[in-house]
Amino acid sequence: MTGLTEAPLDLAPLVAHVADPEHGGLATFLGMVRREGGRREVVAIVYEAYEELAISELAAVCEEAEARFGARVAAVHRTGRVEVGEPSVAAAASAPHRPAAFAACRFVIDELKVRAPIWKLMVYADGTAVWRDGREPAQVPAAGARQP
Amino acid sequence: MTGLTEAPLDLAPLVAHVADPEHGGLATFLGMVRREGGRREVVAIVYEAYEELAISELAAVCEEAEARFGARVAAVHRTGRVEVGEPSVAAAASAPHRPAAFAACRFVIDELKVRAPIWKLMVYADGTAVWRDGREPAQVPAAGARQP
Amino acid sequence: MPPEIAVTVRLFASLRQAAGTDRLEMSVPKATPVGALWSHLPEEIAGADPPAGLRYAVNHEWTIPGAPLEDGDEVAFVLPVSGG
Amino acid sequence: MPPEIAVTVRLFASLRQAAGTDRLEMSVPKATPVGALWSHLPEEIAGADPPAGLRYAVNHEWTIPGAPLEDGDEVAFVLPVSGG
Repeated sequence: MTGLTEAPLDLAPLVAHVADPEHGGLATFLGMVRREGGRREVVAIVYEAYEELAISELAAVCEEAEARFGARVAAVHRTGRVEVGEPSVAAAASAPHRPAAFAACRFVIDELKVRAPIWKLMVYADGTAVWRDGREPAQVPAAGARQP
Repeated sequence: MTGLTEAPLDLAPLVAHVADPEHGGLATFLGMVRREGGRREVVAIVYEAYEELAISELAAVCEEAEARFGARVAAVHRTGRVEVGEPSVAAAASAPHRPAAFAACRFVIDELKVRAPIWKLMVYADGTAVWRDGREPAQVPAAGARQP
Repeated sequence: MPPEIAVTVRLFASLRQAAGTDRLEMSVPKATPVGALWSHLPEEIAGADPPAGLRYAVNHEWTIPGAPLEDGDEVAFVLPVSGG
Repeated sequence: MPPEIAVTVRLFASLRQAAGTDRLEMSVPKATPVGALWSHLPEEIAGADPPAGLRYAVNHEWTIPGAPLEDGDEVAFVLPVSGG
Protein backbone atom coordinates (compact mmCIF):
# COMPACT_ATOMS: atom_id res chain seq x y z
CA MET A 1 0.00 0.00 0.00
CA THR A 2 1.87 2.99 -1.34
CA GLY A 3 0.71 5.98 -3.31
CA LEU A 4 -0.89 9.37 -3.40
CA THR A 5 -4.27 10.50 -2.18
CA GLU A 6 -6.35 13.66 -2.25
CA ALA A 7 -8.32 12.48 0.79
CA PRO A 8 -7.38 13.06 4.44
CA LEU A 9 -4.78 10.56 5.61
CA ASP A 10 -5.72 7.84 8.07
CA LEU A 11 -3.14 5.63 9.79
CA ALA A 12 -5.52 2.73 10.40
CA PRO A 13 -5.39 1.15 6.91
CA LEU A 14 -1.59 1.44 6.82
CA VAL A 15 -1.30 -0.22 10.22
CA ALA A 16 -3.64 -3.01 9.10
CA HIS A 17 -1.63 -3.43 5.92
CA VAL A 18 1.76 -3.89 7.60
CA ALA A 19 0.61 -5.90 10.65
CA ASP A 20 1.97 -9.43 10.65
CA PRO A 21 1.60 -12.10 13.37
CA GLU A 22 5.37 -12.76 13.19
CA HIS A 23 6.14 -9.07 13.79
CA GLY A 24 6.40 -7.67 17.30
CA GLY A 25 7.05 -4.01 16.42
CA LEU A 26 5.03 -1.58 14.33
CA ALA A 27 6.22 2.00 13.92
CA THR A 28 4.41 4.77 12.11
CA PHE A 29 5.14 8.35 11.20
CA LEU A 30 2.89 11.23 10.24
CA GLY A 31 4.37 14.36 8.70
CA MET A 32 2.12 17.21 9.79
CA VAL A 33 1.70 20.67 8.29
CA ARG A 34 3.05 22.98 10.96
CA ARG A 35 2.37 26.61 11.62
CA GLU A 36 6.05 27.69 11.54
CA GLY A 37 5.69 30.68 13.79
CA GLY A 38 8.56 32.72 12.22
CA ARG A 39 8.03 35.80 10.09
CA ARG A 40 4.98 34.48 8.29
CA GLU A 41 2.43 32.12 9.72
CA VAL A 42 1.63 29.10 7.57
CA VAL A 43 -2.06 28.23 7.29
CA ALA A 44 -1.83 25.39 4.76
CA ILE A 45 0.41 23.70 2.24
CA VAL A 46 -0.72 22.69 -1.24
CA TYR A 47 1.11 19.56 -2.45
CA GLU A 48 1.59 19.01 -6.17
CA ALA A 49 3.03 15.72 -7.42
CA TYR A 50 4.52 14.48 -10.64
CA GLU A 51 2.17 11.59 -10.14
CA GLU A 52 3.66 8.84 -12.29
CA LEU A 53 7.18 9.25 -10.91
CA ALA A 54 6.05 10.00 -7.34
CA ILE A 55 4.10 6.75 -7.26
CA SER A 56 7.01 4.71 -8.60
CA GLU A 57 9.50 6.38 -6.21
CA LEU A 58 7.24 5.71 -3.23
CA ALA A 59 6.99 2.07 -4.24
CA ALA A 60 10.75 1.82 -4.75
CA VAL A 61 11.49 3.35 -1.33
CA CYS A 62 9.10 0.91 0.35
CA GLU A 63 10.61 -2.07 -1.46
CA GLU A 64 14.11 -0.97 -0.44
CA ALA A 65 13.03 -0.67 3.18
CA GLU A 66 11.41 -4.09 3.13
CA ALA A 67 14.54 -5.73 1.73
CA ARG A 68 16.91 -3.83 4.01
CA PHE A 69 15.10 -4.23 7.32
CA GLY A 70 13.01 -7.38 6.85
CA ALA A 71 9.98 -5.16 7.30
CA ARG A 72 6.52 -4.73 5.88
CA VAL A 73 6.08 -1.13 4.81
CA ALA A 74 3.36 1.22 3.61
CA ALA A 75 3.50 4.92 2.71
CA VAL A 76 0.93 7.38 1.39
CA HIS A 77 1.44 11.06 0.52
CA ARG A 78 -1.24 13.72 0.24
CA THR A 79 -1.79 15.89 -2.78
CA GLY A 80 -3.81 19.08 -2.79
CA ARG A 81 -4.37 21.48 0.09
CA VAL A 82 -3.56 20.32 3.61
CA GLU A 83 -4.39 22.59 6.54
CA VAL A 84 -2.09 23.28 9.49
CA GLY A 85 -2.28 20.40 11.97
CA GLU A 86 -3.29 17.85 9.34
CA PRO A 87 -0.98 15.08 8.07
CA SER A 88 0.62 15.39 4.64
CA VAL A 89 2.39 12.02 4.64
CA ALA A 90 1.94 8.74 6.50
CA ALA A 91 4.32 5.81 6.74
CA ALA A 92 4.09 2.52 8.63
CA ALA A 93 6.58 -0.31 9.06
CA SER A 94 6.41 -3.56 10.98
CA ALA A 95 9.26 -5.94 11.72
CA PRO A 96 9.97 -8.86 14.05
CA HIS A 97 11.56 -6.51 16.59
CA ARG A 98 11.38 -2.89 17.65
CA PRO A 99 14.70 -1.49 16.30
CA ALA A 100 14.06 -2.71 12.75
CA ALA A 101 10.50 -1.37 12.78
CA PHE A 102 11.72 2.09 13.81
CA ALA A 103 14.64 1.99 11.37
CA ALA A 104 12.44 0.97 8.43
CA CYS A 105 9.88 3.66 9.19
CA ARG A 106 12.58 6.31 9.51
CA PHE A 107 14.22 5.17 6.29
CA VAL A 108 10.97 5.40 4.37
CA ILE A 109 10.10 8.88 5.53
CA ASP A 110 13.64 10.23 5.09
CA GLU A 111 13.99 8.80 1.60
CA LEU A 112 10.61 9.71 0.23
CA LYS A 113 10.97 13.29 1.41
CA VAL A 114 14.11 13.58 -0.71
CA ARG A 115 13.21 11.38 -3.66
CA ALA A 116 9.51 11.69 -4.39
CA PRO A 117 8.80 14.54 -6.84
CA ILE A 118 6.19 16.34 -4.75
CA TRP A 119 6.30 20.12 -4.36
CA LYS A 120 4.94 22.41 -1.69
CA LEU A 121 3.10 25.69 -2.15
CA MET A 122 3.29 27.39 1.23
CA VAL A 123 0.10 29.32 1.95
CA TYR A 124 0.53 32.10 4.51
CA ALA A 125 -1.90 33.87 6.81
CA ASP A 126 -1.18 37.17 5.02
CA GLY A 127 -2.73 35.77 1.85
CA THR A 128 0.53 35.16 -0.02
CA ALA A 129 1.70 31.80 -1.30
CA VAL A 130 5.20 30.69 -2.31
CA TRP A 131 6.38 27.58 -4.11
CA ARG A 132 9.28 25.74 -2.53
CA ASP A 133 10.81 24.30 -5.66
CA GLY A 134 14.26 25.88 -5.79
CA ARG A 135 13.04 28.71 -8.04
CA GLU A 136 12.20 31.38 -5.45
CA PRO A 137 15.30 33.54 -6.11
CA ALA A 138 14.60 33.57 -9.85
CA GLN A 139 11.05 34.78 -9.30
CA VAL A 140 11.99 37.85 -7.31
CA PRO A 141 13.62 40.13 -9.92
CA ALA A 142 10.92 41.19 -12.33
CA ALA A 143 13.38 42.09 -15.12
CA GLY A 144 14.53 38.52 -15.65
CA ALA A 145 18.08 39.17 -14.48
CA ARG A 146 20.43 36.28 -15.19
CA GLN A 147 23.34 35.23 -13.10
CA PRO A 148 26.73 36.33 -14.48
CA MET B 1 -2.92 10.45 28.07
CA THR B 2 -1.08 7.62 29.75
CA GLY B 3 -2.31 4.54 31.51
CA LEU B 4 -3.62 1.01 31.37
CA THR B 5 -6.62 -0.38 29.59
CA GLU B 6 -8.41 -3.70 29.32
CA ALA B 7 -9.90 -2.67 25.96
CA PRO B 8 -8.28 -3.17 22.54
CA LEU B 9 -5.75 -0.44 21.82
CA ASP B 10 -6.46 2.20 19.20
CA LEU B 11 -3.82 4.63 17.95
CA ALA B 12 -6.29 7.31 16.91
CA PRO B 13 -6.92 8.88 20.34
CA LEU B 14 -3.18 8.89 21.11
CA VAL B 15 -2.46 10.61 17.80
CA ALA B 16 -5.17 13.18 18.47
CA HIS B 17 -3.79 13.75 21.96
CA VAL B 18 -0.21 14.52 20.89
CA ALA B 19 -0.97 16.43 17.67
CA ASP B 20 0.05 20.08 17.89
CA PRO B 21 -0.07 22.72 15.14
CA GLU B 22 3.54 23.68 15.96
CA HIS B 23 4.74 20.09 15.53
CA GLY B 24 5.72 18.73 12.13
CA GLY B 25 6.51 15.15 13.12
CA LEU B 26 4.38 12.56 14.85
CA ALA B 27 5.78 9.08 15.49
CA THR B 28 3.91 6.15 16.98
CA PHE B 29 4.76 2.64 18.03
CA LEU B 30 2.65 -0.43 18.60
CA GLY B 31 4.10 -3.44 20.40
CA MET B 32 2.32 -6.46 18.96
CA VAL B 33 1.94 -9.95 20.40
CA ARG B 34 3.93 -12.13 18.03
CA ARG B 35 3.69 -15.79 17.31
CA GLU B 36 7.38 -16.57 18.06
CA GLY B 37 7.66 -19.58 15.82
CA GLY B 38 10.37 -21.37 17.89
CA ARG B 39 9.73 -24.49 19.91
CA ARG B 40 6.32 -23.45 21.13
CA GLU B 41 3.87 -21.30 19.24
CA VAL B 42 2.46 -18.36 21.19
CA VAL B 43 -1.28 -17.80 20.81
CA ALA B 44 -1.74 -14.98 23.31
CA ILE B 45 -0.13 -13.10 26.18
CA VAL B 46 -1.94 -12.21 29.38
CA TYR B 47 -0.62 -8.96 30.89
CA GLU B 48 -0.85 -8.38 34.62
CA ALA B 49 0.07 -5.00 36.06
CA TYR B 50 0.84 -3.63 39.47
CA GLU B 51 -1.62 -0.95 38.56
CA GLU B 52 -0.78 1.90 40.90
CA LEU B 53 2.95 1.80 40.17
CA ALA B 54 2.55 0.99 36.46
CA ILE B 55 0.37 4.05 36.00
CA SER B 56 2.82 6.33 37.81
CA GLU B 57 5.82 4.88 35.91
CA LEU B 58 4.08 5.37 32.56
CA ALA B 59 3.34 8.96 33.50
CA ALA B 60 6.93 9.52 34.65
CA VAL B 61 8.38 8.09 31.45
CA CYS B 62 6.12 10.31 29.34
CA GLU B 63 7.05 13.40 31.37
CA GLU B 64 10.75 12.63 30.99
CA ALA B 65 10.35 12.24 27.23
CA GLU B 66 8.45 15.51 26.98
CA ALA B 67 11.15 17.39 28.89
CA ARG B 68 14.04 15.73 27.08
CA PHE B 69 12.80 16.00 23.50
CA GLY B 70 10.41 18.94 23.58
CA ALA B 71 7.71 16.50 22.61
CA ARG B 72 4.08 15.77 23.40
CA VAL B 73 3.78 12.14 24.41
CA ALA B 74 1.11 9.54 25.13
CA ALA B 75 1.39 5.86 26.07
CA VAL B 76 -1.15 3.19 26.95
CA HIS B 77 -0.49 -0.44 27.93
CA ARG B 78 -2.94 -3.32 27.77
CA THR B 79 -3.83 -5.55 30.67
CA GLY B 80 -5.56 -8.89 30.33
CA ARG B 81 -5.39 -11.32 27.43
CA VAL B 82 -4.05 -10.07 24.09
CA GLU B 83 -4.17 -12.40 21.09
CA VAL B 84 -1.34 -12.85 18.59
CA GLY B 85 -1.36 -10.01 16.07
CA GLU B 86 -3.00 -7.57 18.48
CA PRO B 87 -1.19 -4.62 20.10
CA SER B 88 -0.20 -4.80 23.75
CA VAL B 89 1.26 -1.31 24.03
CA ALA B 90 0.86 1.93 22.10
CA ALA B 91 2.98 5.07 22.25
CA ALA B 92 2.80 8.34 20.33
CA ALA B 93 5.09 11.37 20.31
CA SER B 94 4.98 14.60 18.37
CA ALA B 95 7.70 17.23 18.12
CA PRO B 96 8.53 20.21 15.95
CA HIS B 97 10.75 18.03 13.74
CA ARG B 98 11.08 14.40 12.70
CA PRO B 99 14.20 13.29 14.62
CA ALA B 100 12.86 14.43 17.99
CA ALA B 101 9.50 12.78 17.34
CA PHE B 102 11.16 9.45 16.57
CA ALA B 103 13.58 9.76 19.47
CA ALA B 104 10.84 10.59 21.97
CA CYS B 105 8.68 7.70 20.78
CA ARG B 106 11.60 5.30 20.98
CA PHE B 107 12.56 6.54 24.44
CA VAL B 108 9.05 6.04 25.75
CA ILE B 109 8.69 2.50 24.50
CA ASP B 110 12.19 1.45 25.56
CA GLU B 111 11.81 2.89 29.03
CA LEU B 112 8.35 1.67 29.80
CA LYS B 113 9.20 -1.87 28.73
CA VAL B 114 11.92 -1.87 31.38
CA ARG B 115 10.35 0.23 34.09
CA ALA B 116 6.62 -0.41 34.17
CA PRO B 117 5.72 -3.31 36.50
CA ILE B 118 3.70 -5.33 33.99
CA TRP B 119 4.20 -9.09 33.66
CA LYS B 120 3.50 -11.47 30.84
CA LEU B 121 1.90 -14.89 30.99
CA MET B 122 2.84 -16.56 27.71
CA VAL B 123 0.00 -18.74 26.45
CA TYR B 124 1.10 -21.46 24.03
CA ALA B 125 -0.74 -23.41 21.38
CA ASP B 126 -0.07 -26.65 23.29
CA GLY B 127 -2.26 -25.40 26.13
CA THR B 128 0.56 -24.53 28.53
CA ALA B 129 1.19 -21.09 29.97
CA VAL B 130 4.36 -19.70 31.56
CA TRP B 131 4.94 -16.51 33.53
CA ARG B 132 7.91 -14.42 32.47
CA ASP B 133 8.74 -12.88 35.80
CA GLY B 134 12.22 -14.16 36.56
CA ARG B 135 10.86 -17.06 38.59
CA GLU B 136 10.72 -19.79 35.94
CA PRO B 137 13.85 -21.66 37.18
CA ALA B 138 12.55 -21.68 40.75
CA GLN B 139 9.29 -23.23 39.65
CA VAL B 140 10.85 -26.26 38.01
CA PRO B 141 12.24 -28.28 40.98
CA ALA B 142 9.26 -29.58 42.91
CA ALA B 143 11.28 -30.25 46.10
CA GLY B 144 11.97 -26.57 46.78
CA ALA B 145 15.73 -26.90 46.39
CA ARG B 146 17.64 -23.83 47.56
CA GLN B 147 20.83 -22.53 46.15
CA PRO B 148 23.88 -23.27 48.31
CA MET C 1 10.86 -9.58 71.61
CA PRO C 2 10.34 -6.49 69.43
CA PRO C 3 6.73 -5.53 68.87
CA GLU C 4 5.09 -6.89 65.72
CA ILE C 5 3.67 -4.75 62.94
CA ALA C 6 1.02 -5.60 60.34
CA VAL C 7 1.88 -5.18 56.68
CA THR C 8 -0.02 -5.99 53.51
CA VAL C 9 1.92 -7.75 50.77
CA ARG C 10 0.83 -7.38 47.15
CA LEU C 11 1.56 -10.41 44.95
CA PHE C 12 1.73 -10.51 41.16
CA ALA C 13 2.24 -12.97 38.33
CA SER C 14 3.59 -16.37 39.41
CA LEU C 15 3.71 -15.30 43.06
CA ARG C 16 0.04 -14.37 43.00
CA GLN C 17 -0.76 -17.63 41.25
CA ALA C 18 1.23 -19.68 43.78
CA ALA C 19 -0.50 -17.89 46.66
CA GLY C 20 -3.97 -18.09 45.16
CA THR C 21 -4.47 -14.48 46.24
CA ASP C 22 -3.18 -11.07 45.24
CA ARG C 23 -2.56 -9.86 48.79
CA LEU C 24 -1.39 -11.33 52.07
CA GLU C 25 -1.64 -9.85 55.53
CA MET C 26 1.60 -10.52 57.41
CA SER C 27 2.88 -9.84 60.86
CA VAL C 28 6.58 -9.12 61.20
CA PRO C 29 8.91 -7.54 63.77
CA LYS C 30 8.89 -3.74 63.77
CA ALA C 31 11.52 -2.19 61.46
CA THR C 32 12.03 -5.38 59.45
CA PRO C 33 13.79 -4.27 56.23
CA VAL C 34 11.59 -4.74 53.19
CA GLY C 35 14.36 -6.86 51.64
CA ALA C 36 14.00 -9.38 54.46
CA LEU C 37 10.27 -9.84 53.95
CA TRP C 38 10.66 -12.53 51.27
CA SER C 39 12.04 -14.95 53.87
CA HIS C 40 8.81 -14.53 55.86
CA LEU C 41 6.68 -15.74 52.95
CA PRO C 42 5.19 -19.22 53.31
CA GLU C 43 7.48 -21.64 51.47
CA GLU C 44 4.69 -22.87 49.19
CA ILE C 45 4.50 -19.31 47.83
CA ALA C 46 8.13 -18.20 47.78
CA GLY C 47 9.39 -21.61 46.65
CA ALA C 48 13.03 -20.57 46.70
CA ASP C 49 15.31 -17.59 47.09
CA PRO C 50 14.04 -14.33 45.65
CA PRO C 51 14.71 -14.08 41.91
CA ALA C 52 17.61 -11.99 40.71
CA GLY C 53 16.37 -8.51 39.95
CA LEU C 54 13.55 -8.51 42.53
CA ARG C 55 12.61 -4.97 43.44
CA TYR C 56 10.43 -3.56 46.16
CA ALA C 57 7.77 -0.91 46.42
CA VAL C 58 6.21 0.40 49.62
CA ASN C 59 2.94 2.30 49.42
CA HIS C 60 3.24 2.41 45.61
CA GLU C 61 6.70 3.92 45.50
CA TRP C 62 10.00 2.22 44.71
CA THR C 63 12.18 1.66 47.70
CA ILE C 64 15.49 0.07 48.64
CA PRO C 65 15.80 -3.38 50.28
CA GLY C 66 17.07 -1.80 53.48
CA ALA C 67 14.02 0.40 54.04
CA PRO C 68 12.45 -0.45 57.44
CA LEU C 69 8.79 -1.40 57.41
CA GLU C 70 6.22 0.44 59.46
CA ASP C 71 2.86 -0.66 60.72
CA GLY C 72 0.22 -0.54 57.99
CA ASP C 73 2.66 -0.45 55.07
CA GLU C 74 1.64 -1.96 51.77
CA VAL C 75 4.59 -3.81 50.27
CA ALA C 76 4.86 -5.05 46.69
CA PHE C 77 7.30 -7.68 45.49
CA VAL C 78 8.10 -6.38 42.01
CA LEU C 79 9.35 -9.41 40.12
CA PRO C 80 11.59 -8.76 37.11
CA VAL C 81 9.64 -7.47 34.13
CA SER C 82 10.41 -9.15 30.86
CA GLY C 83 10.02 -6.23 28.47
CA GLY C 84 9.17 -6.80 24.84
CA MET D 1 19.59 21.69 -40.47
CA PRO D 2 18.89 18.54 -38.41
CA PRO D 3 15.32 17.25 -38.53
CA GLU D 4 13.02 18.43 -35.74
CA ILE D 5 11.32 16.12 -33.25
CA ALA D 6 8.19 16.71 -31.17
CA VAL D 7 8.42 16.33 -27.40
CA THR D 8 5.93 16.92 -24.62
CA VAL D 9 7.19 18.81 -21.60
CA ARG D 10 5.53 18.29 -18.22
CA LEU D 11 5.60 21.33 -15.94
CA PHE D 12 5.09 21.41 -12.18
CA ALA D 13 4.88 23.88 -9.31
CA SER D 14 6.11 27.39 -10.15
CA LEU D 15 6.95 26.38 -13.73
CA ARG D 16 3.41 25.15 -14.29
CA GLN D 17 2.07 28.30 -12.74
CA ALA D 18 4.26 30.53 -14.88
CA ALA D 19 3.24 28.64 -18.02
CA GLY D 20 -0.45 28.52 -17.15
CA THR D 21 -0.45 24.89 -18.28
CA ASP D 22 0.93 21.61 -17.05
CA ARG D 23 2.28 20.51 -20.42
CA LEU D 24 3.87 22.11 -23.45
CA GLU D 25 4.37 20.65 -26.89
CA MET D 26 7.81 21.62 -28.20
CA SER D 27 9.73 21.09 -31.36
CA VAL D 28 13.50 20.70 -31.04
CA PRO D 29 16.37 19.37 -33.16
CA LYS D 30 16.66 15.59 -33.12
CA ALA D 31 18.95 14.22 -30.39
CA THR D 32 18.83 17.42 -28.33
CA PRO D 33 20.09 16.45 -24.86
CA VAL D 34 17.35 16.68 -22.27
CA GLY D 35 19.60 18.99 -20.26
CA ALA D 36 19.55 21.52 -23.10
CA LEU D 37 15.77 21.66 -23.26
CA TRP D 38 15.44 24.32 -20.56
CA SER D 39 17.04 26.88 -22.87
CA HIS D 40 14.27 26.22 -25.39
CA LEU D 41 11.56 27.22 -22.92
CA PRO D 42 9.88 30.57 -23.53
CA GLU D 43 11.61 33.13 -21.33
CA GLU D 44 8.35 34.10 -19.58
CA ILE D 45 8.23 30.54 -18.27
CA ALA D 46 11.86 29.73 -17.58
CA GLY D 47 12.60 33.20 -16.22
CA ALA D 48 16.27 32.51 -15.62
CA ASP D 49 18.83 29.73 -15.59
CA PRO D 50 17.61 26.33 -14.42
CA PRO D 51 17.63 26.08 -10.63
CA ALA D 52 20.46 24.25 -8.93
CA GLY D 53 19.42 20.66 -8.41
CA LEU D 54 17.10 20.46 -11.41
CA ARG D 55 16.65 16.84 -12.49
CA TYR D 56 15.08 15.29 -15.54
CA ALA D 57 12.74 12.42 -16.26
CA VAL D 58 11.89 11.04 -19.67
CA ASN D 59 8.82 8.87 -20.05
CA HIS D 60 8.46 8.76 -16.24
CA GLU D 61 11.95 7.54 -15.50
CA TRP D 62 14.92 9.47 -14.15
CA THR D 63 17.54 10.28 -16.73
CA ILE D 64 20.80 12.17 -17.05
CA PRO D 65 21.10 15.64 -18.61
CA GLY D 66 23.03 14.20 -21.56
CA ALA D 67 20.32 11.76 -22.64
CA PRO D 68 19.32 12.52 -26.26
CA LEU D 69 15.64 13.15 -26.89
CA GLU D 70 13.65 11.13 -29.36
CA ASP D 71 10.46 11.95 -31.19
CA GLY D 72 7.43 11.55 -28.96
CA ASP D 73 9.32 11.65 -25.66
CA GLU D 74 7.61 13.04 -22.61
CA VAL D 75 10.07 15.12 -20.62
CA ALA D 76 9.61 16.32 -17.06
CA PHE D 77 11.56 19.12 -15.42
CA VAL D 78 11.84 17.87 -11.88
CA LEU D 79 12.46 20.97 -9.81
CA PRO D 80 14.19 20.49 -6.45
CA VAL D 81 11.86 19.03 -3.86
CA SER D 82 11.92 20.69 -0.51
CA GLY D 83 11.33 17.73 1.76
CA GLY D 84 9.78 18.13 5.19
